Amino acid sequence: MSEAATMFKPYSRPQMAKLAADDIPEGWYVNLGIGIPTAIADHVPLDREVIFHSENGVLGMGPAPEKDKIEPWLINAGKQYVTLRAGGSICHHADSFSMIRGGHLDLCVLGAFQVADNGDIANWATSENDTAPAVGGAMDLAAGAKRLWVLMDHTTKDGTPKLVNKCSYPLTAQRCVKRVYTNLAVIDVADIGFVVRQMSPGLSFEDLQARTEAKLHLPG
Amino acid sequence: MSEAATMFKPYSRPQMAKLAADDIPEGWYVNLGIGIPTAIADHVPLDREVIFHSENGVLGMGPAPEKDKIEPWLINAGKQYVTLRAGGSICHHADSFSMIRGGHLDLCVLGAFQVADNGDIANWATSENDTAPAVGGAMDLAAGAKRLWVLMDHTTKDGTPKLVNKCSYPLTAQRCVKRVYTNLAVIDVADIGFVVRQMSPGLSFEDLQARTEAKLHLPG
Amino acid sequence: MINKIVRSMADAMAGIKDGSTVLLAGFGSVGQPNQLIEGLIEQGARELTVAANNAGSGHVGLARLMELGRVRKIICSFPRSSDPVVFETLYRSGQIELEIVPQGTIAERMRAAGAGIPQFFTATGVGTKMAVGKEHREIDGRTYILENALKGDVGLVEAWEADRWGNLTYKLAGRNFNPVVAMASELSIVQTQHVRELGELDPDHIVTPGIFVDRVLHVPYGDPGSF
Amino acid sequence: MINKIVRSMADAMAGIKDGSTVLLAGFGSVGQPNQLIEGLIEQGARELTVAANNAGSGHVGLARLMELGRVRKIICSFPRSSDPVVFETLYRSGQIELEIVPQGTIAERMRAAGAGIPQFFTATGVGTKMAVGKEHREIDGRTYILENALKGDVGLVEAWEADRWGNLTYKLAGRNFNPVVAMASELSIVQTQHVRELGELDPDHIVTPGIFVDRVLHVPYGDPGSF
Repeated sequence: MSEAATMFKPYSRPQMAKLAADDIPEGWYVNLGIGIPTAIADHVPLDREVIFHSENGVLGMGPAPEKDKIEPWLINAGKQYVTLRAGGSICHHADSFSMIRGGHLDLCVLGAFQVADNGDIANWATSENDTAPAVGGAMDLAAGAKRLWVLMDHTTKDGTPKLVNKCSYPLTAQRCVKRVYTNLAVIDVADIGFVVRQMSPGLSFEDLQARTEAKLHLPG
Repeated sequence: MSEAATMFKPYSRPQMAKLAADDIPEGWYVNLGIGIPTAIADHVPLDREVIFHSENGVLGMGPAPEKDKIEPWLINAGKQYVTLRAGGSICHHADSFSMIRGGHLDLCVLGAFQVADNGDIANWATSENDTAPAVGGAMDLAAGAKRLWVLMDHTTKDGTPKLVNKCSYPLTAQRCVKRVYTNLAVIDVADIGFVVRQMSPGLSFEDLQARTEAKLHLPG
Repeated sequence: MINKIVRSMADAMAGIKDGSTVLLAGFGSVGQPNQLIEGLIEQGARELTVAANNAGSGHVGLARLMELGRVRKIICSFPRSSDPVVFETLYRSGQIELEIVPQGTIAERMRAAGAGIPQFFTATGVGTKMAVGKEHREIDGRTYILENALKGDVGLVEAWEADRWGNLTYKLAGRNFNPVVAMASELSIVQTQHVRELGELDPDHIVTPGIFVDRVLHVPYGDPGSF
Repeated sequence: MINKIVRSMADAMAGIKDGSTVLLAGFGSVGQPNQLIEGLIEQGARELTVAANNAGSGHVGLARLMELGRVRKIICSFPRSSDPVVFETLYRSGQIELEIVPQGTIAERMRAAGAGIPQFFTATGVGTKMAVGKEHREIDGRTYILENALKGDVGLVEAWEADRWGNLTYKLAGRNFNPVVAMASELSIVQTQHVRELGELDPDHIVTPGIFVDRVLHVPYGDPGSF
């Protein structure tokens, strides 16, 4: 890493979530993956109506409940207590996954271990020999939603790039990621590969490329 | 036809319906085809609880409504007004046919043009070149119900047998009829073929055979 | 604010293209979106493929649409009706194509389209004319045939209640094909007897969630007529 | 008189055989038939194949059933949980077989079993380890894999309300896998919070009709616990 690397300010988790949230237009049906993506909902104002879906048959989730107003029969796929907005509805698991697999969700945002510049995503197992990997609904969401965005750190803690030429971890789905929000940049996955839309303050394109295995492109 | 043929008394339509009705035990889920089979329900007393299903998503039908108590939103597959018993429920068409195709109906009773002694049924078209044959739900019911009974006249009006060696009309489904109630007899479809359980008063086995193309067997 | 409720029939029908596949819900005249069918007649799209349980009756609704020469092909389970004169005339003179599909297979093909299942196996129709030319497969000792999803470019739906997010309920046998038509269609257009405030419909009682619905038109026509 | 309501857990569990495939509904502890799982532990059937979304937590319920050596194979989408110690111990020592299935594919496989569809194509899992050894097919330019129906010999279900015909409703996220488990299982056993008189449940609001239900046990345990 170059000297300059110390000069930039990575996006915080809330900033990453806000960046993604600001890109979601009113009226979209959106599934937010377990973990960091869930925080995106906090950055969408209630008067911009975005309809959040959870795999376990909950459509139209609202903000997290206050502690003394928990409805014990209302949880999301991350098994957190949630609320239902006016207009929310309940369905069974097969109907819920019909929404996902039938291409009815405008957007899904997942976390990931790796994203390749052809849009491949690996987010469910860190080894071909993982003893008991847990896939949950990730493969359904990645393959089924109209568009898939990823929210993740740009590299692992030890600096290994997560935006790669080819995923080394087991795939979740092929050629489906459309955009990646990292702590360093917002990057589209286009036909030519990764196209940088925005970088964290103070970061140069060269610095970003140094932290990225796959080739980066500038727009236009 | 022999002389004796004039001596017997065929079952009337209500008698045929009653014979079938008496064979339906409490607790069965039953679909009655459009036409004569519909009348079977009238012969099942309400305190022997049999749950009648209609293809258009109605489960638990009761007796026909009185004229001044018609619910215009409640019809059966024959597009007649029906009632719903306490315990009745509504579902959509795909769920309704899941009940049929998933093998959840204990019984379906259909009318037919022909039944062969291997259990084949032809009940939807009277010619290979029928201009616009109407199959409706018959193929789903015949293939899907746990057991299929047929209620029909023993011969056509001109005396042509309808219990045949091989259906000449286009098939509705293969090898699925388990029993046939005609105006002359009640006949099981067993591994060896047609087995006569009961004949209309005064009819001899030979007379019945004379009106039947396929070979008839006596039980045991 | 999301508002799927449109103010006019013209808005409801906007953009339906020639050559579209249109899925029509309804069984008999119960839960049948009659006013939307009239709207489609008015709208003018041609060369339509229409999937519905029946092939129209008399000279109104679907029959009228066919009579005007706007339907290239009909996919249905039961082309006969109390008065199928229009369909039969067109069919005999070779002016309309017919695909007969068992009723459960139509419903399941629509549901499959909505659920992202392009093809599935079924026992319905095996050994019959319906199986001719279709892939056969023996699975656990029984023979099945392969059927394709039936996707609509446009779906016409009748609901009992709707809200501005497009959540729907149905009344009794008015449910029938409506939920599968809504989920199978790219553009789902609903006529509803009642419009409810958002939040008025119980989340546990909503049958078609708004995710399957694009436009809602308030048509409080009352009870369906006789048959 | 039809009466699917049984009076004891022993009656609810009667006849479950060794080697059965048991479908377990529930997602987290919401809508999970915990008392029926305890009943199954008590009942004693062995060599079970269990399909559920998770592989149990702590040392109770499904985890306890596994710990007692009664489960030969588990089919699930997410074997991890807050405390998956029992499953992980058994799995690492080769004492339990695991089939990982994407969550939507499990749900759809159960629904297919209930709907008479032995096999269907799906895009979920294409290009992943889930697709290894499965039939692939390109349909309209996209690749799909073939999945099989997942039928239960026994299904364990939790309902909010039930009547003596076995009609069920669910409460909010307690619905989850329950309706598909009920329709996919040869013997569907339900624990219900509330028993209603026949006719008390609105025909338009019944989610699982009694045709998919065999036995109902009244277990009014209250709200699900924390996770």
